[in-house]
Amino acid sequence: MSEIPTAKSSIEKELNSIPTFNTLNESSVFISEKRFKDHINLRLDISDDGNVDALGNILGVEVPIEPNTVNINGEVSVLWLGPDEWLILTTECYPNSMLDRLSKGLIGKVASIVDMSGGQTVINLDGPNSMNLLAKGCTLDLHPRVFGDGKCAQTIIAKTGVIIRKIDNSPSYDLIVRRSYADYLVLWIKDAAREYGLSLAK
Amino acid sequence: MLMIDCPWCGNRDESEFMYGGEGNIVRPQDPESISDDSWSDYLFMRKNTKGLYMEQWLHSYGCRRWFLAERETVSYEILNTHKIGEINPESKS
Amino acid sequence: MRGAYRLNSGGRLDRDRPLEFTFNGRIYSGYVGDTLASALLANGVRLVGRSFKYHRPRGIVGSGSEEPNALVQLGKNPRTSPNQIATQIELYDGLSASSVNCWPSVKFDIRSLTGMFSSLLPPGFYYKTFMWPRFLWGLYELILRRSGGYGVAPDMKDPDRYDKINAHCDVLIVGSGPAGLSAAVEAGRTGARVILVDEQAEFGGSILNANENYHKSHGMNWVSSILDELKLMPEVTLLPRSTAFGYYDHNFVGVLERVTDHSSISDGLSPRQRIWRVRAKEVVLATGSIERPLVFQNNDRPGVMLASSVSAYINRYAVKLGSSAVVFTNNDSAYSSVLDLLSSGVDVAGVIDPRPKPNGTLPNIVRSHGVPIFDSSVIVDVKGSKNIRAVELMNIDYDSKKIYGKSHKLRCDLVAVSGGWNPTVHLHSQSGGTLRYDVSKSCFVPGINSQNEQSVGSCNGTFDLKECIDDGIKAGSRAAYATGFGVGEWSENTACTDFQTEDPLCPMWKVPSSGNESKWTKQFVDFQTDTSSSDIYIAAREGYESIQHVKRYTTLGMGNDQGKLGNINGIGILADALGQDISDIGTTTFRPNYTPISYGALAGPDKGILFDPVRKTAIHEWHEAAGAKFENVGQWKRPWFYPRGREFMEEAVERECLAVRESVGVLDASTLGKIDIKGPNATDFLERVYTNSWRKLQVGQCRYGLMLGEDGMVMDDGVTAKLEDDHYLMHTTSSGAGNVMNWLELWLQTEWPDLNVYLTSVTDQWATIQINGPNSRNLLSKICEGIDLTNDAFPYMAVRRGVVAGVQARIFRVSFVGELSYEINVNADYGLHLWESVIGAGKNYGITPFGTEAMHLLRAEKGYVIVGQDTDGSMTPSDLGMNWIITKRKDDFLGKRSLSREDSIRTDRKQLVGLITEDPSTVIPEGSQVISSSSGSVPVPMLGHITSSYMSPTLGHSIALGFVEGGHSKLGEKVYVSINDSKVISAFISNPVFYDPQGKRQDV
Amino acid sequence: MKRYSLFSLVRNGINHHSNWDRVWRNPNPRPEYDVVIIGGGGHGLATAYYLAKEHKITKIAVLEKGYIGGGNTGRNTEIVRSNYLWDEAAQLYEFSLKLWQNLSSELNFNLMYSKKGVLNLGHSLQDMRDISRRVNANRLNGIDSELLSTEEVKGLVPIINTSPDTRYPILGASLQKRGGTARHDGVAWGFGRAADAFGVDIIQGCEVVGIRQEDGSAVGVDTTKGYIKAKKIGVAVAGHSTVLANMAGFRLPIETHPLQAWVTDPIKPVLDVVVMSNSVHAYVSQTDRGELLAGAGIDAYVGYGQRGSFSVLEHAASSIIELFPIFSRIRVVRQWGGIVDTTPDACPIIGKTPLKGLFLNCGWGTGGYKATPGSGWVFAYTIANDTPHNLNEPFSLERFITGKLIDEHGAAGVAH
Ligand SMILES: Cc1cc2nc3c(=O)[nH]c(=O)nc-3n(C[C@H](O)[C@H](O)[C@H](O)COP(=O)(O)OP(=O)(O)OC[C@H]3O[C@@H](n4cnc5c(N)ncnc54)[C@H](O)[C@@H]3O)c2cc1C
Ligand SMILES: NC(=O)c1ccc[n+]([C@@H]2O[C@H](COP(=O)([O-])OP(=O)(O)OC[C@H]3O[C@@H](n4cnc5c(N)ncnc54)[C@H](O)[C@@H]3O)[C@@H](O)[C@H]2O)c1
Ligand SMILES: Cc1cc2nc3c(=O)[nH]c(=O)nc-3n(C[C@H](O)[C@H](O)[C@H](O)COP(=O)(O)O)c2cc1C
Ligand SMILES: [Zn+2]
Repeated sequence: MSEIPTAKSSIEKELNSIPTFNTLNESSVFISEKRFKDHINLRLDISDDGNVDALGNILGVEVPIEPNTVNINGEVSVLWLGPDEWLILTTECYPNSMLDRLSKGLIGKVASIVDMSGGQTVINLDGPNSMNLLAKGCTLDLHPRVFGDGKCAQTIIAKTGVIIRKIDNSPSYDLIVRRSYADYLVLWIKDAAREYGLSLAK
Repeated sequence: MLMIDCPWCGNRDESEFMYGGEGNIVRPQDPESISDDSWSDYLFMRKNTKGLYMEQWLHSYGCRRWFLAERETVSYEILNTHKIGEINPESKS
Repeated sequence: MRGAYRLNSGGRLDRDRPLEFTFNGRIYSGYVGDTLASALLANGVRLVGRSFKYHRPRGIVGSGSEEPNALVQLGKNPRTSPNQIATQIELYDGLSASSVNCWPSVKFDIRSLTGMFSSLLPPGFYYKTFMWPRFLWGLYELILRRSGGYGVAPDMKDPDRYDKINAHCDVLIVGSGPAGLSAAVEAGRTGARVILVDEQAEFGGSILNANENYHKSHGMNWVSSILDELKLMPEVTLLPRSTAFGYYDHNFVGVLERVTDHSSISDGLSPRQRIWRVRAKEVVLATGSIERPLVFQNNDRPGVMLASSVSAYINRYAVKLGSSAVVFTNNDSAYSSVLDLLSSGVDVAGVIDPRPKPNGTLPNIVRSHGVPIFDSSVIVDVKGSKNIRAVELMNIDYDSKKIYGKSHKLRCDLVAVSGGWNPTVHLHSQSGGTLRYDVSKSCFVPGINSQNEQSVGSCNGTFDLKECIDDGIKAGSRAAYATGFGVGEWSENTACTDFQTEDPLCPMWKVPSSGNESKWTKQFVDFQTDTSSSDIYIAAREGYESIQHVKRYTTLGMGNDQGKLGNINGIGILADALGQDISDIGTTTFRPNYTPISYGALAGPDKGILFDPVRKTAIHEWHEAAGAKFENVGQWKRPWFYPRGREFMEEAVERECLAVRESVGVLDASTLGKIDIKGPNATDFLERVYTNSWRKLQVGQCRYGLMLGEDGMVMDDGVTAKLEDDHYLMHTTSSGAGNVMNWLELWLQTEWPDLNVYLTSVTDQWATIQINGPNSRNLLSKICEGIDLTNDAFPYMAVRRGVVAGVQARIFRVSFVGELSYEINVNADYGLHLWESVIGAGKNYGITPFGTEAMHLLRAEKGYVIVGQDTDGSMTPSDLGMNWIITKRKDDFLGKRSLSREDSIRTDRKQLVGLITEDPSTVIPEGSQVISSSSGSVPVPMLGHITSSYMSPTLGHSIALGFVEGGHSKLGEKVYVSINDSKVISAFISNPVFYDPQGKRQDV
Repeated sequence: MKRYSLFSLVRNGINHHSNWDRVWRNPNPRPEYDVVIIGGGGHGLATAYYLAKEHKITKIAVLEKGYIGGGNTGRNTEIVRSNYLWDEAAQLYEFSLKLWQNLSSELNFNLMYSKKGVLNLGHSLQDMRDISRRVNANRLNGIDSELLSTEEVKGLVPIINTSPDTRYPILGASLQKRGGTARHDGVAWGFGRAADAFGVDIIQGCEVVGIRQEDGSAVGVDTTKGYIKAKKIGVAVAGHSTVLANMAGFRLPIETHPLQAWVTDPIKPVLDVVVMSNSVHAYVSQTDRGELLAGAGIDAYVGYGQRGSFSVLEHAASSIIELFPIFSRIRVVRQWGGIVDTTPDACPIIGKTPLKGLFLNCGWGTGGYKATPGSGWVFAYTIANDTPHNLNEPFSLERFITGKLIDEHGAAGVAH
């Protein structure tokens, strides 16, 4: 019987063909894949206060009610996807299985807790031109006045459905993309970044 | 190039949405008891209004919610959008 | 280095940077700052092209995007571009261009002989001729086609890159003349996000062309100071060389930026052109106005130019345009060109003005220079062909608009004309705004807006400089305020305070001529399409009275300049022909593109590998390495078959099929749509969307379901597994997944809010691997932990959870190929690992990966349909012989009611059957039609058609699935399949299940 | 009607073409007509012409709210072909195609019907199955139609990209050689002129704003030029069909969608076949003047605005470059839109309506130009005889009740 294998990235190959530069090229965009531990799609009716509290207890953070925003507590991020739908991401540092915690914690509630960890990945773009690069394929207004930190949005970039998330006030964006489209998106990014330069972030 | 105000997500570009045709068409309560004629009316006949038209859209690349939009079909101006259930569908015979 | 007609000083040229370029094979020189047009003129080149219909010699008329004549073929293959406008081509070193539409050369063009037959070529002549004899039309057409077209397409792929970017702003300002700049700076100061675009290489608009003082210093100083301020504003984006080409709905404006067109080098990194897809809250249009030519006999001779362009060539490009000029104008503005001409050392032989006593500020200055003003006069003819020798004048009566008296000649080699100004209302009109004819200004001006947009400056009919600036300031402030910036107050106009007095213009759409107006075939209205005033009179007289009919009949305004110069004159002439007011005639429709936009730019990067996303499964790399041939399935790439060595497809597929039937084969089925269904009403939901019943399904069981559209036609199918009481996993077809998801959400959200069910697409989450064949259990048992695989414990159509190859898995015992089969789902991150483990464990069984082709064949042996291949949206379940899947127990499900319509219950509908050819080795081509007799004449009645057809390696004969009228009651009957006009294949109708009809093999 | 010919052209040249007859009169509406046709597009004008010519009805008016030929007739991409899948459709379009053959002579107006051939490309195995199915059906229906391999496509159109490495490689095509194009304006004008010569009143700038009925029958129309009585009324208003049906008090299975087309500036001949690709969504031909004329699919939403979204053009542009890489530097000069009347089965509705005396011709969607003569002919027959001709009988409004649709969506090749 084989050993428990390590998870395989869907874009490793495309990313590895991007050179890594040590020097910071002023216009360059930096790309990397971020591996998260959990990607969970959660559906729950929050008109029931009990549900909200229960969720808050499990997640350690309230679920965002405001559309297109993210609530974060340490290693746990909760992204608004719809009025009764959230994406929960936990980083590799997060010790527990959020999937288990949710399943157990919400027993008896009408909820849908779906593991998405293999179905999608996160591409991070960073650097002063990352916003311009995204604008080439994305119709959202990404100006910091409109799409500031703590914002997220489901949208379409270069014919690919993507969840964009602005992490902080630096020009850095997470793109959450379905695995089957991910290496196409990287190809597109490589092309769009031609005039700025693209480096693999270490 | 429409800019559509998703009742949940706000203004988004046309490319994020899927059109669902006339809105507020109510499925007959008991299809088996109605005539072919009435069934055909439900299935195929559309208001297709030149002017203000109530239609349904899906924010397919966004929050995945269906919603209603009232749009002027000559100027394409969208007067308002509504979450499903916010306004009462007109009852149909 | 400088051309012979280059002024020693002045202009906005960089005289330190000389350039060389080639035109029609000859080498010339110019400077950075030149356009191809200005450089040609500076070199004394006047003849640049030939006209479309008559091949008349043509020169440069304008200085911007309005230019109708100077079309050239620019650059060499593969970068050659046809029909580029010389006035818009910035000169670069090594530029090479040539005239289009002439042969053998622009100087001597054989087709100019057509001019001699112009009386045979009235508007629409082709509608009236070439009808007899009928068979010759093909030949006529060939000749017509040959004479059509200007430049040539490249004959290679375009090596350049094109880019697109989405931009959002509070205020978009189009045009950077005095009005646009004022608006931009005013809006910018509020902190609003501003984008300023101008199609020219430099900002400044008409100021670039004029020799005009603002307050006390030259206008360009004012421009520089404004630009300095704008550049410091972080929220302001400045886009020179950028044309707003289309104003679409919801304040979406398309802008084309020419990024590297002005240079000879392409670094391969920057795009050649970039489209900005601008979404603006407010738009300020400051697009200026375009001077109107005057229409008179031979007004198309090289050397007849717009007065404003004459000024532009002098002031901006330092070109001496001739030695002796006349200026023909019906308004005051062209008098400034007289001054410019004089300052450039050109003698002005006279100003010809139809007005009795022009007495404005400018005419009086001109008078003071001693230039003769021939008032109450018009030009009635131009002498000379490739060069002008003289013009012929006559007197005109201002009131009756009649010419009279004796004509006389005035020698000159340059004619500057001005018939007034047409506000550039294109974008306003495209946005849905109305137009209004302003009688006092003799032009169309913007009327009512339909989007958030304002027109300011001369595109709004404001021709006075001070007012242009005033309006710009106000508009900038208003626009910003409307988007939430500023306080709604505006600053004072400090740039310019003087008004000039002007006499009103004398409207003149064409110079009146004597006698029959349709005689005058050389009074050109639209230079590019060779539309003359006579064409319009003839059209009107023939009954083409609507301006739209006139446009289409005469081709007025249909060139690539879209009639920027000619249209309004044409409208005026039509008004005259019909005796109507110009305001009753109206304009033709202004539509995008304002100037032509290349397909390359429109496509942007979306070509080649980026044309459409390629979706890949987690196992894709393995398939590639194994040499699989791929098939497109929607956006997915799926292995089609895996040839070994030199195997042909048939051989590979046969091998793959036999492996499945005899031992074990493995298929990557990850592309199957998968929807997670959760909630207390999940079962009710399935009851409503599927035709069969789900109430009795136990946890751990699977069931096949058929989904119908409300029209009763089969829409999708797949197996759904019950994981828990309130939890199902639904499979859909690979290409139907997206549609099904939207469809289900539609019902849940709009019609059945009472159902408490959540849907989540998990297609990408699960890698799906199917192990098929008698050895699949043996294989699986080697790598599977925690599941009892015996038939009793894990029967057909059951689902289990366990660990496979060390990975958590869901295993479904379902089969699409009719063998003992397992479908294993694992987190896609481990998909490749599982696949490799399966392959490893299957070595002893000769495990064979198989592709979609073998899969299709194997399922056809079983008579299973593929939605989309065997169905086409017009088949009911009953047509498919699947009445068994329609439960009688349910009152309703989607599509049910349609099944009892008159047409749905006909017994002679086309029904799914199997077909077995009389000759077992003949394979019927898919898409063939089934007929009832082996001979007959057209139309031959068709009974149905073949949807799937293969040589079955297992059965040793060919099999086919198809539809035949009333087929279910025709089992055993002989039919024919038509192959071509002389060949049919005979076949017998059979049950569509060819293999293992009892389904024993999958149930072991 | 004085005849057009080379001879008449020469003769009129002598007096500078100032003595041509008017193409049509500009009459005021009479108070009453035997037949009023609403809609001065190709279909309406052809109907009037055949009513006069074949059925000897002469008191006819065609009412057009704008200028004749200003609707879809003057906005389409001119593709003429008859290679439809289902028998009913194939017969109707083939009947029409046969009429095209002789139409220029018959109308004495050169419609420039050009048999340059129409290619429908296939890009997937399923496309190819559908194409073969259609080609075979065409052949059995007596309609010329051929199945072409990739190499044959390349042979016919050397500038097309047949590389197997493209995202959606060309796997083959169908070719209808008798298909081609015909000059859009000429069709409206030719029928208009010929109808006028039979005494048909063509009344432009006359919008129908109401339909009057008495005892369940239509008796006349209210227009912007006053009330006009009519014994029979034929409606052929394409995108506006629902608006007219509303006036008459019944509903239609029609949605009106924007559909756009565009042209480039003229270049020397490079493409002498019409190339259509449904699955990459674009089609192109080159006109006699040299412009590349192209179009794509409809805008998804209902619209009466006679304009389409920019994104449709963008997508089509990338498809066109995929097919024809050498067009990248050719420039689009103008894009425009029409509004097309789509039905659930992509087939027209021609026949009687719930209102007696009112006849309907609509639902041609993206592809009715090619049917202009045939549609006019059968519609004239239907109006004159109060009963549909065999050819248009299957295209009744009834079919949406019985379910007997003629689903041309099924097999690629529906559009245009
Ligand atoms: C961009 C585009 C491309 C196309 N390409 C093709 C193609 O390649 N091949 C093909 O076969 N078909 C094509 N079509 C479809 C084809 O153009 C139409 O099906 C056909 O022209 C319809 O003709 P019609 O006479 O019915 O309608 P129209 O030509 O639209 O005529 C209807 C007329 O009715 C008038 N009208 C409307 N309401 C009223 C009223 N109340 N009172 C009076 N008059 C009224 C309108 O003004 C209009 O002139 C295309 C369509 C478009 C828009
Ligand atoms: N005396 C007269 O009769 C008369 C007549 C007309 C204009 N004028 C003078 O001309 C000036 C007009 O100033 P203004 O600011 O209104 O216009 P302008 O002509 O100075 O500037 C318009 C600018 O808009 C640009 N433009 C036009 N369409 C565009 C598009 N689609 N995309 C991008 N750029 C585009 C042009 O390239 C130009 O630079 C004033 O000085 C006025 O006095 C005088
Ligand atoms: C087959 C065809 C060819 C056309 N060719 C041209 C052309 O070469 N130049 C042009 O400006 N417009 C051309 N047009 C478009 C018309 O100018 C016009 O846009 C169209 O008929 C719609 O009318 P509208 O724009 O007035 O609404 C063409 C239209 C058609 C249908
Ligand atoms: Zn939304």
